[in-house]
Amino acid sequence: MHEMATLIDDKGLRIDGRKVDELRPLKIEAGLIKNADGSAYIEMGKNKIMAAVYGPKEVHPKHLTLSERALLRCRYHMSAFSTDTRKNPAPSRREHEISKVLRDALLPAVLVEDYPRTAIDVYVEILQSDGGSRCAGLTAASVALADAGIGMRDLVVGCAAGKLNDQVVLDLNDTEDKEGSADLPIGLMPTLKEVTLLQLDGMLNTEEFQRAFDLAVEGCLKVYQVQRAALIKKYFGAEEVRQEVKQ
Amino acid sequence: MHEMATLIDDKGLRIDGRKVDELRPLKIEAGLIKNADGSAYIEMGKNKIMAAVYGPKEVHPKHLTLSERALLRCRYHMSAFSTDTRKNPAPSRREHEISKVLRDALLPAVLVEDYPRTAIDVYVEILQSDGGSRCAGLTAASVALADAGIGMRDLVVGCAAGKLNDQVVLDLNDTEDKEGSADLPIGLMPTLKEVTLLQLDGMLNTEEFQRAFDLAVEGCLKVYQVQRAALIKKYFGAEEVRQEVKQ
Amino acid sequence: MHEMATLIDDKGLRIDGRKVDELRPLKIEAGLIKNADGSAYIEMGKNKIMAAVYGPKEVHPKHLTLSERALLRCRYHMSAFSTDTRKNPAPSRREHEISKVLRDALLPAVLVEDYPRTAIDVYVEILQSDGGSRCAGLTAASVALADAGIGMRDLVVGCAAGKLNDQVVLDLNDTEDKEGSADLPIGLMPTLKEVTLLQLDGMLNTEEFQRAFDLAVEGCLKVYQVQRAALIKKYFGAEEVRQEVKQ
Amino acid sequence: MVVTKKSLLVQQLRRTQLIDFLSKGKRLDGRKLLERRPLSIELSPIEKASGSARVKLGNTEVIAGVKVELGTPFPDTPDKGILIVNTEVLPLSTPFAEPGPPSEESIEVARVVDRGIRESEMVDMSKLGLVKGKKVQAIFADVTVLNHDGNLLDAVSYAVTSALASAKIRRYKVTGEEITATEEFVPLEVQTLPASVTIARIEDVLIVDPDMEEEAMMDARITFTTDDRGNICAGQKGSAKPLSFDQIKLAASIAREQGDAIRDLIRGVIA
Amino acid sequence: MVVTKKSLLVQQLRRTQLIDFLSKGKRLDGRKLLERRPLSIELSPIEKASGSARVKLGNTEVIAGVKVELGTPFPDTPDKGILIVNTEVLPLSTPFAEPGPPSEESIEVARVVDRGIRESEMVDMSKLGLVKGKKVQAIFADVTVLNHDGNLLDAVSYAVTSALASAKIRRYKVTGEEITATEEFVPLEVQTLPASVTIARIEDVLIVDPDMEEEAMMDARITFTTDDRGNICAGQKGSAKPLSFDQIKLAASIAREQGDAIRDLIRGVIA
Amino acid sequence: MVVTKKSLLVQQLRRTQLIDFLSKGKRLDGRKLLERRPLSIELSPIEKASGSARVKLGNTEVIAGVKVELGTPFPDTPDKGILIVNTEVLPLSTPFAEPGPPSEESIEVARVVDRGIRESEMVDMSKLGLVKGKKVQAIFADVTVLNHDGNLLDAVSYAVTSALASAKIRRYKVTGEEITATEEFVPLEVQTLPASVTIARIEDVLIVDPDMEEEAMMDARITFTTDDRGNICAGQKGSAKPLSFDQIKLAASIAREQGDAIRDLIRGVIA
Repeated sequence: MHEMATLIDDKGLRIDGRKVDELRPLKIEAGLIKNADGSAYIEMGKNKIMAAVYGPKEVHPKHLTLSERALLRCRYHMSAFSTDTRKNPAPSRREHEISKVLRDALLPAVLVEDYPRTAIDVYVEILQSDGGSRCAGLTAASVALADAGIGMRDLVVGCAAGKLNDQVVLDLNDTEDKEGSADLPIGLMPTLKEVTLLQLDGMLNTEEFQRAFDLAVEGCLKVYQVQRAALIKKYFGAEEVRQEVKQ
Repeated sequence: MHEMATLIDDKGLRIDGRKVDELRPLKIEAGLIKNADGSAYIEMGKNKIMAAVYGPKEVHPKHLTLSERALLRCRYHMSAFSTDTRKNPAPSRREHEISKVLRDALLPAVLVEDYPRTAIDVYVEILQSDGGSRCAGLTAASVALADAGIGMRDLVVGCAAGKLNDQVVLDLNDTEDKEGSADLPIGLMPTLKEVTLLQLDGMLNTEEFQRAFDLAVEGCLKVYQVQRAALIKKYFGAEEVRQEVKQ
Repeated sequence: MHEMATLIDDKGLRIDGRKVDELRPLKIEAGLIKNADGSAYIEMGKNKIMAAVYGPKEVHPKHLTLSERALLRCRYHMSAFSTDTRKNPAPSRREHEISKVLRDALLPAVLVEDYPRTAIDVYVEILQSDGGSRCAGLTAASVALADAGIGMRDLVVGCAAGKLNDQVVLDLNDTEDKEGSADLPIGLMPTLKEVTLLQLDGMLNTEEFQRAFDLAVEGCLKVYQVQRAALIKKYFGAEEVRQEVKQ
Repeated sequence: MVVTKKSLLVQQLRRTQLIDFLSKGKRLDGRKLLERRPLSIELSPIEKASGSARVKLGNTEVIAGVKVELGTPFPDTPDKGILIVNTEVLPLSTPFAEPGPPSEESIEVARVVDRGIRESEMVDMSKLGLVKGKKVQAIFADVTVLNHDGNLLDAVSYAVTSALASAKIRRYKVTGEEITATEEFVPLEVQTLPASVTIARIEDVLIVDPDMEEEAMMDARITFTTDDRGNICAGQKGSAKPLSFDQIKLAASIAREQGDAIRDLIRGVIA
Repeated sequence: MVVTKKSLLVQQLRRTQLIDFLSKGKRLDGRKLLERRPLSIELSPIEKASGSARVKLGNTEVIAGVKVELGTPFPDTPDKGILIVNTEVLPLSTPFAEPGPPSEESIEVARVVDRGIRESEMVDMSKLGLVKGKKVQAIFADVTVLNHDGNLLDAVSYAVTSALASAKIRRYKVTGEEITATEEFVPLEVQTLPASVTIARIEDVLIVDPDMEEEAMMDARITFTTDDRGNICAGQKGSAKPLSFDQIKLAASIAREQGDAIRDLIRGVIA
Repeated sequence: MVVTKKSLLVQQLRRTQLIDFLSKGKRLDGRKLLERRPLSIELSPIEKASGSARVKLGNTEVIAGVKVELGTPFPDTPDKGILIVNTEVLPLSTPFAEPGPPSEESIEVARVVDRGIRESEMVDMSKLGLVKGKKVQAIFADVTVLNHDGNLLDAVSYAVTSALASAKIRRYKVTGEEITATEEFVPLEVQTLPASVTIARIEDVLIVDPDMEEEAMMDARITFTTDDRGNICAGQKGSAKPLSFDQIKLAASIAREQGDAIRDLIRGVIA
């Protein structure tokens, strides 16, 4: 990939005015889909994503039933209007891959062994896409699972780091993702400090990889604060959130 | 839609020479598909349509079985050679919609509660299409159901009215359907005087809607005479038909 | 089909130097796919084909189970890189037809009645295609079935004859198949002398058909020697093969 | 088709209760017979779309997004643009949907809404032609269903109408057969605001805007879409039982009247 | 694959009866061993098609319709037209078909009939070229099966041959690369009439034109398509059991002979 | 997802045995923890392809074939060629695959290998442009899996890299917008050799190149693809359990080191 000279200006600011280690504006809200057992809405930059969870419930088709644990299924899907040019609504190979990656990223956190012979379906719908939609979708999906009351070892948070003009930066937006030279999305269980998602797309040397990884972890921990606040707000009301955030 | 000046000439006649409240030539015959439990063939204008019924029979796949009534399924399908330019044989969205509308139009007439845990499959094949193929298909499907000996509250008849050059007319042919400004197909149970299908495609003011609706009902009642005659002919022979028609 | 003057030169030799009744170079090897219950690899001219057999095994989906015999399934498939211009990996109508024809050609030889309520799956993958891939695939599939230890009345061998410049010739290659005027692939149970596959594509008069048929049978019997040798080599080692071939 | 998970007995008891309520002119959620659920419209939630609207009709919630692309005209209308309405009932939105190709319900909803837009001539398609027979603007109005609590058809209708009425589309300069995209965006001109109103019959009672529970128990359903001048431009009967002549006429007049109220609401939002 | 619903015992009894009949030179429906079912051909039932034919072979009934469109030639035959045969075994036609993509049987029937038409050079494809490498006429012969009572392959063959032989196609004027459609329609020239004949083997007996019940009990099946001069232009063996060398040669000579009778019948109809 | 047919009890015993082996630094097949299975590469088994390679990694065996066609560039890269990696896990290759659309595993493998090729800039796509915005060379690297015994991802990576690095492609002459195919074939220039290395975690032990049995028992999997200069150009974590920070860093350094060994081997073969 070629890089535009202007991705980071001489003051160290990025095209949207952020510093290299700054997240985009972030907003998470739990419980918006009335029909679902759990749901969450996230805005992260221009990403607008809805996640919903149905389950634990009977498995259809039955032959997929697992006798010792829940079957966790995940579907990442983009609305036709979510991208700059219209997206064909049929799922692409990219959507199939991300669906798998998100399932693998949620599995370590969900206590699937507590729900044998059931299915837990996680839907992540990208209403508007920006860079990092899989990370934001992962963050939302984990809130939706918690909102559904499903037992979890830990939440899962997603955040990416990447490389622009040879600098390692946090949380790439769409333009940065396209023009930059690497993107490293990770998924983290923030309390357990374990990684459940990692992908890399781009070129990083040893040292850059190390720095990008550490920065993405830092980003995850920041996102985690907002994620917790959303759940506290849903279950304990606004007052507690303020207290929480102050602490 | 724009309208051609010539759809109704100064003598009040339409492009095929009909009066505004006149049906196209109509022919119905029952029992032509040997393998089917019931069948009917209809010609209405240039429409040539075969309907067949299989059932009541076991439900496949089994999980669709209804414990209190028959599962009525309907498939409206156009042969590749049925249209002016070749039609792709894979079912279009239009065919899917009409399949649903026809099923909903037949359901009120069929005594589905008399056949619990069974399936009744209705196939409507458009061999040649003209305006009003869904109405003609509905008329044929209901004859095929009767021919299959399936209990019914009433027959169902289909006929459309529409608007040409600001006049409300009966039973639009293909050109009239395309060039006219409204098409109102209805499905009627003629004895019970109840409506089981209604669609509207075009622009009608209150009074036009009223007149078009009444005219379509009248058309249905005319079609009903031919429909009855076809069943009488099949089951009682030609002599009775003549008597019947005279009365 | 038009014919190029040069398909057979004035010495009676074909474009690849063969005589009219000569097979292309042929090589068969059994047992290359480790995961399969039986497998075989064949090269016949430029054809490179892998066949594998899985079974007898449980039938999925269950409703296909046959109570008195094994369900024999066959899938002929071409790799995307197997043809001159890239082939779309989704199975074509041609592949569907050949899959059926190969299944019908293997069925008479397999003792399916010895394996009731099971499935036997035969996969034929065309890695590189030349004329006569269905015949070579059939030959390989029958070796793979034998390699899987499945009971058979006889092996099945495939070979084609055809017509070039009004001459009947054996075993057409790709160019000959395209430029020639007839292709007659047959499948033979060589010991029982019974025909399990026959297709004809092209124009043959009575006498030509007779000669082409006889020539194809001769070809099959030659291929059978190589087929037997491959199985003997696999099960008794190289020494026996040499003895066998000498006899 | 919607199937509830409740036992047969519970369903029958609930139906008895519903009929009792209806006979007293009330509904289970407290509405009057001809009362719609609260309708809220948020404009432009999707900045990347040319126009968009998020509609809540009670607990039914959908988002419509409009995208405009260059396309080839249909052979029989070489100088007209293209408009395609598409609806996806996501498995996200209801316990009853399955991933896979669009359901029968999705297709019906999209096609009826499409007819309302098209037949009302809301958008003057002849203004979307660029090079006759070769290039036109193609408008895609895609709808994502977020929560399906009944009467999807009306919610989708309001969302698509609002998204189109508030859309801004790129201007093109055409010289001969050459098309140049400008950076100027102009409002998509709309000639009328079609609005659909769905009426359900349960026994002999007509109610407006059935919710999911009422849909599961309704006998018949009829939808009429009307335009600014009170013309009916689309109609669709559905469900397993018939309607009488009088019920149809009554439904048409209810649809005309409530259509005006809905248009006023939409007009207020897009103003 | 055709499966009958009868119990195993009934099937075995029926098979015993059939073999007994065959040993006496008779068939269950009274035909002789090499006797075809009555064949009737109605020309042009579909006015909207360029050519069409409705064929009844006993109770097997199909309609073929020919449509001609402008298309792009295949890269390896830039100056030749295109001919595609397609068959749909509709669920309308048999208790055993299912809606969905074309079945194995549909594909086999269409491909064998297609080979017979193509290899016999019935239609001179080089006359259908318009602009080399760019535009040709594409002939679609689509077949709808109305009632499937066995031996679909022959019924489809006769329908397609009849529909093509009676087709009238539009003339085009070509000036350089410009193509102008005229309002003149000319008969599609045909060079021969291919006709397929299907022979079934049950035990050691060969019979012609098996009906559905015989197909369910047959051991092997072989089809040969012949042209006016008695050449064989397509062949296809099917079913689960083998054929001997002699059976194949006998079948080929039966097919040649009966092919002539069928051609006479078709010629009489299209005259 | 891979499912073994063994009973639960047998699986647990086998897992206990495996963990015991690993604790002693050994693996069930006798390998050391960080030892790959024997890798053999046969170049050009498919003469009809522009480049091809047959790779055996232990008992995992795949064939990659490269085809080059003329295509239209993507709108956002009008002067660059196209490269598409596609993998088919055939039912031929494993008792667990089913015919049908590409499985989740096929898609993941193809996409990760594709990213490694693309991000390493192995092929200079700008050299494959022909007429800006109109015509480019499109490279298809298709992979057929013959025997799946685990770690498909690495086997496919080595096969695609080898097939591309040994490919010869047709030269085109471009004059203005006219493209003429020459009969000259030139080696496809490659700028680096990307190589993926897959590491599995079973309990706390990292092993390289898991075979099918180890894959069935592994807790987590991570793949890194590196280039000639030791840069990491693609990464992918998989499987149902997490990895610690240290495990990730260790895996990255193992991948870099073993990547060099693999590149040496590939270089030796294509020399």
